[in-house]
Amino acid sequence: MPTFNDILIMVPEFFLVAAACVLLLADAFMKPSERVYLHWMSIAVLAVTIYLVVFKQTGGTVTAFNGMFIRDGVASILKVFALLTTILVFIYARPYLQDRKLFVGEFYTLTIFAVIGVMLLVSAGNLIMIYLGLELLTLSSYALVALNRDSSLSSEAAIKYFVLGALSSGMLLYGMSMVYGATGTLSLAQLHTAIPSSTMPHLLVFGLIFMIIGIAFKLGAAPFHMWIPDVYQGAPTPVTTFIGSASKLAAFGMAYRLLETGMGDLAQHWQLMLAALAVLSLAIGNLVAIVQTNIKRLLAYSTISHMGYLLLGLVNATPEGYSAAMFYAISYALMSTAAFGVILALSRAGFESEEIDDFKGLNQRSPWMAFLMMLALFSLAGVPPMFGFFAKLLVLQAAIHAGMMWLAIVGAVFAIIGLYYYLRVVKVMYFDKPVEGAQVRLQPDFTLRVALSLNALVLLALGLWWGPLLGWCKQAFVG
Amino acid sequence: MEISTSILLTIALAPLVGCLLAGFFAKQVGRVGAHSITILGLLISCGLSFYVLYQITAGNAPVYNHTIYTWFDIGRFNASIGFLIDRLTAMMMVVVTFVSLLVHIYTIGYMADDDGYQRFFSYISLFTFSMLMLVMSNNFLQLFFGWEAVGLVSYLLIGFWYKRSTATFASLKAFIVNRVGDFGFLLGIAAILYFLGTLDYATAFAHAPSLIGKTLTITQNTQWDAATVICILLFIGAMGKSAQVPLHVWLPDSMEGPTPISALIHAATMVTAGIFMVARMSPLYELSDTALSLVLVIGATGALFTGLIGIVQNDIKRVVAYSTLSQLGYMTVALGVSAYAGAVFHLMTHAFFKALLFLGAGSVIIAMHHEQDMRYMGGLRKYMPITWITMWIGALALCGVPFFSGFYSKDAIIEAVHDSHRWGSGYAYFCVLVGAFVTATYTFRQMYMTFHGKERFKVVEHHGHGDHHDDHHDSHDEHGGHEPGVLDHAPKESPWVVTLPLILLAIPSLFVGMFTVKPMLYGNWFGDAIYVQHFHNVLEELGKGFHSWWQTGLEGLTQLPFIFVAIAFVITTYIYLFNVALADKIKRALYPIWVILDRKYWVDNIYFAVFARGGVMLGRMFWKGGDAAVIDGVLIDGSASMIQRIASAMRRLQSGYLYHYAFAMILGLILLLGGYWLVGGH
Amino acid sequence: MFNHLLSLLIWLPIVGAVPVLLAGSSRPNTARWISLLMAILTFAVSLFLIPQYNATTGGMQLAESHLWIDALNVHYSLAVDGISVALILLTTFVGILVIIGAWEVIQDKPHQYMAAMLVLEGLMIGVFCATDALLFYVFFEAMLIPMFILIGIWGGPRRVYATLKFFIYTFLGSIFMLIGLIYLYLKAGTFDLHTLAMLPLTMTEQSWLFFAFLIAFAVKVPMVPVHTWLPDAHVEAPTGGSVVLAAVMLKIGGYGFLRFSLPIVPDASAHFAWLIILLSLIAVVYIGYVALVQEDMKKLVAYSSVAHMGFVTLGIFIAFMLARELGNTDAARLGMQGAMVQMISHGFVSGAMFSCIGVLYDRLHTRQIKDYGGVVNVMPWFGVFYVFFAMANCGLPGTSGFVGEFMVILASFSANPWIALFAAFTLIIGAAYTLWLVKRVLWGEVTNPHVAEMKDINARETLVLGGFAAMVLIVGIWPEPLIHLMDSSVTQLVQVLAIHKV
Amino acid sequence: MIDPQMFQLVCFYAFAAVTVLAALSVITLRNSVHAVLALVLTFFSTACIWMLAEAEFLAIALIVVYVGAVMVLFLFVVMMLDIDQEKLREGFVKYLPVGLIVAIAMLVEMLGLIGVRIMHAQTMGDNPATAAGLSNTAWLGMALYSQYLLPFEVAALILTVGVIAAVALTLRQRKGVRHQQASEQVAVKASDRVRIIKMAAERSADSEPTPAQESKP
Amino acid sequence: MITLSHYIVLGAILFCISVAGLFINRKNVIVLLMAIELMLLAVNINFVAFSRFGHDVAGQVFVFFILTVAAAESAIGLAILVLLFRNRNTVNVAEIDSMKG
Repeated sequence: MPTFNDILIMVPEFFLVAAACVLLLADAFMKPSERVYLHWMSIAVLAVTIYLVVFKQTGGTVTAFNGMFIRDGVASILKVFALLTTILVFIYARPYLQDRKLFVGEFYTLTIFAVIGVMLLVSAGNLIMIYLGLELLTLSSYALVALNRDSSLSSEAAIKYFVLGALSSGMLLYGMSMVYGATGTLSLAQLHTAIPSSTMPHLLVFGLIFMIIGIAFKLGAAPFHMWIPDVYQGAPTPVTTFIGSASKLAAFGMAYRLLETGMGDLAQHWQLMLAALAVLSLAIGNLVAIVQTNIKRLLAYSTISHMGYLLLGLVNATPEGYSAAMFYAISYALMSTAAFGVILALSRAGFESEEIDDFKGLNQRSPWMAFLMMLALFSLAGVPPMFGFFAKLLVLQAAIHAGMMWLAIVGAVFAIIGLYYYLRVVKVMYFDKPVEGAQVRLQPDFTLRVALSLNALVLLALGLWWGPLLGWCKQAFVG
Repeated sequence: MEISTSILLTIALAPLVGCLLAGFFAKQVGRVGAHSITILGLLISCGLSFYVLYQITAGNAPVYNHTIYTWFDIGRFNASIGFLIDRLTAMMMVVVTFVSLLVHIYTIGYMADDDGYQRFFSYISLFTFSMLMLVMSNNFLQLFFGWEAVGLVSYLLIGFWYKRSTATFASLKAFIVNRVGDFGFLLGIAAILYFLGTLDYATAFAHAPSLIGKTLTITQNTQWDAATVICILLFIGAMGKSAQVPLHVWLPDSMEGPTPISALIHAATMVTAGIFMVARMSPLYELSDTALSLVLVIGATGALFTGLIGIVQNDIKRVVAYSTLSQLGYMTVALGVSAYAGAVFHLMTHAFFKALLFLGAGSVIIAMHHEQDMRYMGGLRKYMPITWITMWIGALALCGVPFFSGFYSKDAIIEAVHDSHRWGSGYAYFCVLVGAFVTATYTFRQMYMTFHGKERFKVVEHHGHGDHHDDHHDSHDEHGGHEPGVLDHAPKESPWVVTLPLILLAIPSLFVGMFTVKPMLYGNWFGDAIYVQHFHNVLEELGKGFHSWWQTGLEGLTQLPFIFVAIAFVITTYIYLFNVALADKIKRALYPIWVILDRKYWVDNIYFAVFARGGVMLGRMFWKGGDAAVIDGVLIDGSASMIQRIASAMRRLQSGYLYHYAFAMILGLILLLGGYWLVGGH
Repeated sequence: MFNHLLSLLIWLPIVGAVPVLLAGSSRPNTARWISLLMAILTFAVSLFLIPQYNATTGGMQLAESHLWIDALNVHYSLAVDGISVALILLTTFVGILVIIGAWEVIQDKPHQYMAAMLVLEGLMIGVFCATDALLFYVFFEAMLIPMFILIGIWGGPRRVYATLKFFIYTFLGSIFMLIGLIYLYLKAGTFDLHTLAMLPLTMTEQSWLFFAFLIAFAVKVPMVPVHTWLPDAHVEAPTGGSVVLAAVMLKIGGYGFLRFSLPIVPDASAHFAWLIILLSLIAVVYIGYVALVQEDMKKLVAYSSVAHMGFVTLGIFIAFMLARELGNTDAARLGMQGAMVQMISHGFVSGAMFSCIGVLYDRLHTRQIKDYGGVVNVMPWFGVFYVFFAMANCGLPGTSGFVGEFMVILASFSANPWIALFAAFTLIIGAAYTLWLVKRVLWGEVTNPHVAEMKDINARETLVLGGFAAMVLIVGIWPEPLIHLMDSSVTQLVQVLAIHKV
Repeated sequence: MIDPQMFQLVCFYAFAAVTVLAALSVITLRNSVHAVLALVLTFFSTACIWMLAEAEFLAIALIVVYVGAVMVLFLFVVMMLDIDQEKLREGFVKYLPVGLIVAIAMLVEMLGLIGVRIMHAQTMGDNPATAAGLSNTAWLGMALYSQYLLPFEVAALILTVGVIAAVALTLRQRKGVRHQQASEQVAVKASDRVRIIKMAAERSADSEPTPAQESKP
Repeated sequence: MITLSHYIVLGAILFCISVAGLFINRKNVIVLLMAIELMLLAVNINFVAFSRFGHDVAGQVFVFFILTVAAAESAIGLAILVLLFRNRNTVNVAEIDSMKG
């Protein structure tokens, strides 16, 4: 039976749920002009949740609700960064939403529900919890993608996302059913112990394959990546930012829970599969990004390639590899929020600033924004001393350590190709002349500019001093 | 008494200081300042050189061999800057500074109207400095430094009139051809370092005998004698600098430079650096008969065949230039038969009389308003008597007429070749003997065409063309507008600054042989500076028959070389004084030969086609074919565009259709399942 | 201060770039003066290296080390030996001249230009100081960013192609090195170069690692056939960019060989030395011919850089042949030392050549040789410098260009006369392309009316060119201090490369 | 006598056949309404199959929740959206072969990997609920409210999200329909309603008020 | 006698039918939604069967949750569909391709 202690363990989640409900109610009674309070309240709520996650919890691994919920270092770190990026999303989103008459309470509540989904997902101790957490996250995301109701692209993106997402969760469930059939349990911990003695090993791997598809879809690894470009492009940019950051952290958490917490003993099977997916993702993501003209789409393909790198870390299947992958996921989340943040900062009513050409001559018009974008892009490209480089370093190291030198070399080769399209954007910003008459007015929002600057500078700062973060990541997997 | 280092440093650096002052402060010091400073520097240098020579010969000063400073010091290898002053060096220093001084003075007159007056003085002082560094060196590094530095100055001076494309072309050609020689020279130095482990002369020469029996592995089965390799490589350097066949092509073209430097650099000093170098390296050369035979053959070839070209030249300077080539051949021949002292002796006499000839030619050119074609001269004798007389002295010295300085040196060489038993000496003897005839022929032809016979120029008085003088040095192109051979006013004798050097050079041209032949050739005057193995010391053999300069001169009158000269004299006198039309007849009769000579055996053309054109073609092939097409086109841009194509193809997979997306996922599933089925399933 | 001298050297210009940037485009002169001040300050600080570094004992000195990333055992560790000191001095010296050279020339966003230059300078110094492989790599790669920007913003018409090519080419090379480093790290548990040098490795491992390092540094040097980025980058780069690129950045390739290939994989390096030597000789001969037919001045000098850098790689790897196969360590030292001197000298000479071309370009805005001719008529002082540097470029004794080549040729003759033969070919071809350039640009009549309007160099340009000329001359006439500075380090390197790991 | 097990098997095959056929019709029928009805049939027969497995609660829930609610919603939407049914099935045949091949390939792979033979040995055995002395519903309920309490709560959240999302996406303020906005009514001020304008006695031509914005986007 | 394999094979067949439905169908988005329902049904059959044959309640509990989530999911899916139809005036899958490449 659940005790009070179970609730204590889940304090951040419960707090956030309660807060989401309060916000939902408050929204109903607010005038549109007062909605800005909702904005600040949402941010405050998330901040408090971070506080709760970080400070109000004891260390070590504990479970609650009969093993449904696992609170460990991995979950906490992922939660912190998911919450943090969500705060950034909120800050970046406000001017954009206001300009487009999208500044509605639903954006905040749905996003917070999605974050709850992320938190549950990364803490899931049971296949059911994984499914439910995932659905909470994705259902909210579907709605968020479609939030701009008058946009035809938005609804197209939403329907694509929805159909493919449902397909993937169907596959995930099918896999879960097989694993359940082979072991007779849904609990990840029991799964772990049951796997070696399973009478139907093939059924297990069979289920594993389906579950990997579910994971790959969530990550956006090829060939289960097809939704990414369209959704990134079609969704309102703040939503894209969310999907590109917190959602990826969740995907990593899910992968970790399923593959390691649950099916760690099948590593020899899933390693190779992940390696194949990684190669394909690297290839497709990096190659197709080259020919993009829409920067959101470009970043979408870059996501695909980054997920390929993340998989290099997972392939290692040791604490070291997981920590590298988590490090990568975190770095990617921060980098993509920064990149999208700049897009958001440059957009305004009637102007999305999502074509690469919209960035022409940015350095002339707004050197600081150009600089921040450059930091983000170089970080994404993995050029030292940016944060992204060290993330790549760690995953390459993990791959080599796993004995997959070839995989690391593939990763390296595609890093070069990938470099090209990031540089292309830098080139547009710095080397091209601004289009005549294209007056890009920056979003004057002060908090946005401060947050964005911090976000991008952190990419540099963490590049110079990333030891503690890596230490935490490592500790999370060892402890 | 030891010669003090500061004296030597002063000798070397005084011209450099002059050069820097005249060059960098041209505007401040002005024209007079420039020539005063540089001449002062040269005076100091020359005076001290004479002092050093005196100390070393009469004052019994010991050989000076000290390091000034270390250049590098790596393990057992070290290189430094230092001076080695022995008699050979001292003699060279005197020759260099003396001729240079005179050329400086001469330049005041010759370049009087030139815009680049200060620059010119700066250059020739720099040259003097470089040449002194070359001859005073006590090691190979510094030798190479001087070697290249004189090349640089030569380059600058040939291209002095940088507006003239022929001049700049000639300068480029000179430098590159010299570089070909330096290429070998540098390898020679490397070989010395490899075999002897030092760059220092004294140490190297001391260890030279250890070369015997050493070989250099060229291929697996080919071993070359170490000494031969070293000597040939070094001689390649000498071939470049001393314009030996087949690297002689730059010297005639170098006449594009102002005449003073033709005298100084391309006749008296720089071109003899190769001779000096081989003489200096005599302890090494003595170890390799093969190398010496090569030297002999090349020298002999040059002596004869370049002389032949001189016969058909009409440009007064070119005649002298070809004669220089020929004379350098003589010196080389002397080296080839181990008559190093003979070579150096001829070097010295040649320096005087050839500088004299050049300066004389320059004087004529001044008078002719920078017209150099002898076909438009003639009868100048009465207009410029000093030039006429001094040049005749030079000419007779050149021809080797007894009692003139050239006679002693040249005759000794011919005799030495005659006595030598080295492989190739027969051929060489033929060459030098015939060469004596050839020399006389072109020399007398030149003298007659210039100073005697009918005046072939017209004097048309022009007025109001004061600017003409200012750019008159752009001779060929500028004069293209004028009628050739048309002068504004009658030729007249050059000013004293021009004639004084002529006179001062005529004196040694006439007398220096008489007084120095005994010590320098037969008296072992050079001492340890030159080393000859006893068994092929031809000069020693000749020395046994030598009694006095007087007797030798008299004997010379009856010997074969002089007979040849006399025949040549008769023929040319007949043709050019009495039957000028005969020259044309002969030319027509021997037209094929004339063409061969006129085209200089097509060596220039072949070089230009093969090396210049060929090099450019090769470069273009490498560039367009290798870099642009293969590396950039195929590998770099090719792979980039291939990636682009793949990317464009791949983006089509993202068709936008949901069912394709779903299908991709299903396909992924099927592949994963199938993969597992194949690999691990069953 | 002396405890953190190296850190100070690295960070002074980088931090100094901040006020320069802050000065903004509205106060360009402030930006210029601050950056000049920073550059001079950095140079002044770097001068302290000379007394602080003990050249007689050699070895890595002035070390500082702090744990950087404890999870990976990465250290922020710096130290210098004689070679580094020389290269750092080169960097800081060139740093000043580049700032002065850009003074009026860069009118568009000068503050960004200056800041990029300062950051670049700091990063390059970092490369020369780092003794931790990862730190080295970070500096090595980070350099690309400011350079990328420099070429891209202030470059010529095809700057985008050039700068992308530059960046991607270099990145391509280094990423494989990164994989090699990771492999080493996994074996050794550290990125410390000294430990890595001690690490026993099999021949197979060494070979793979050798090629991983090779591709990184070969691109940087650049060696044939991965040199084609250089002409493009140079042609399009602004003058300052070209100068830094040629003067310092290329040296990092050669320096990398010393720090990585040589101590870590000595056996593979020795085994494949023939390959490098072959490529170096191809660089000398093949590139010489290619340079001969260039129509663009900068391209010509760029190609000549490739040829000259061939001597650096030749000198380094000839040392393997000499020390290992022939046991001639003195000659190996000579060759290695020659390579080092060549690096420094090429820094001055190529920097000067590019500055000269910059002077011309600023006046006529073309780099095509055919657009010039008779320049010396209107710019006599410029002509003096130009001829001087051209002579240095073709290795005339008395200029620094001679010293390194001379030593390398001497050493390579000891290894194999044929190698020396091909190497010495540079004497001919180098003179041919350089002086033909001089002939076409300086000499002759003024044919282009625009040339007639050109003004001779002003005081600022004289200062820049004079600075270069002084160094070229000093090193050329008296290289001993420079050689002494590096000698004990080179000796130690030669000792290291003679150690068999297998 | 009919063996009850045999009878069950016959029933299973019958329901399974209906399920499969109905499922096939779902994806092949031209008319969307028919397809929805076929889906309903699929659910029905599946519910029956579940009944055979003695999962009564879920069988009923499937019918109540799916047929009763979800499928009605589907029908509602299908009817609401005025879709041109004829156009919608064009080109279907063209892709059928590919689809069939892929589907069959997948089925073969799946069945091959699942290991049908091992499962064939597994029989139903006793009803675990009965063994625990409970009905299927109670058995399920016990688990749901104890062991699976947290997921249950989360499911509630998901339903909330469903509501919010559906409302947020589809609820729209139609033009011309008057709504009361309580918050606006409360917050109203006098100045919002009445505006006192000072007017000059005469008005000049250029002080004409600009026409109000026609419509909001 | 009904065995586990009967159920699982049925589930597999239904799964494949739904998958085929997803990509054979090129016209109507609603059919896609229905195919997804079919897929969930296949999963549910599996869970029910494993639960019953494995004598474990968890499978049936999971089915319960899947049904719940599926209901919410359909609601959102249909809402999106309605939006799409409003914006595009079509539910033709072949026409929803404004984003590609």
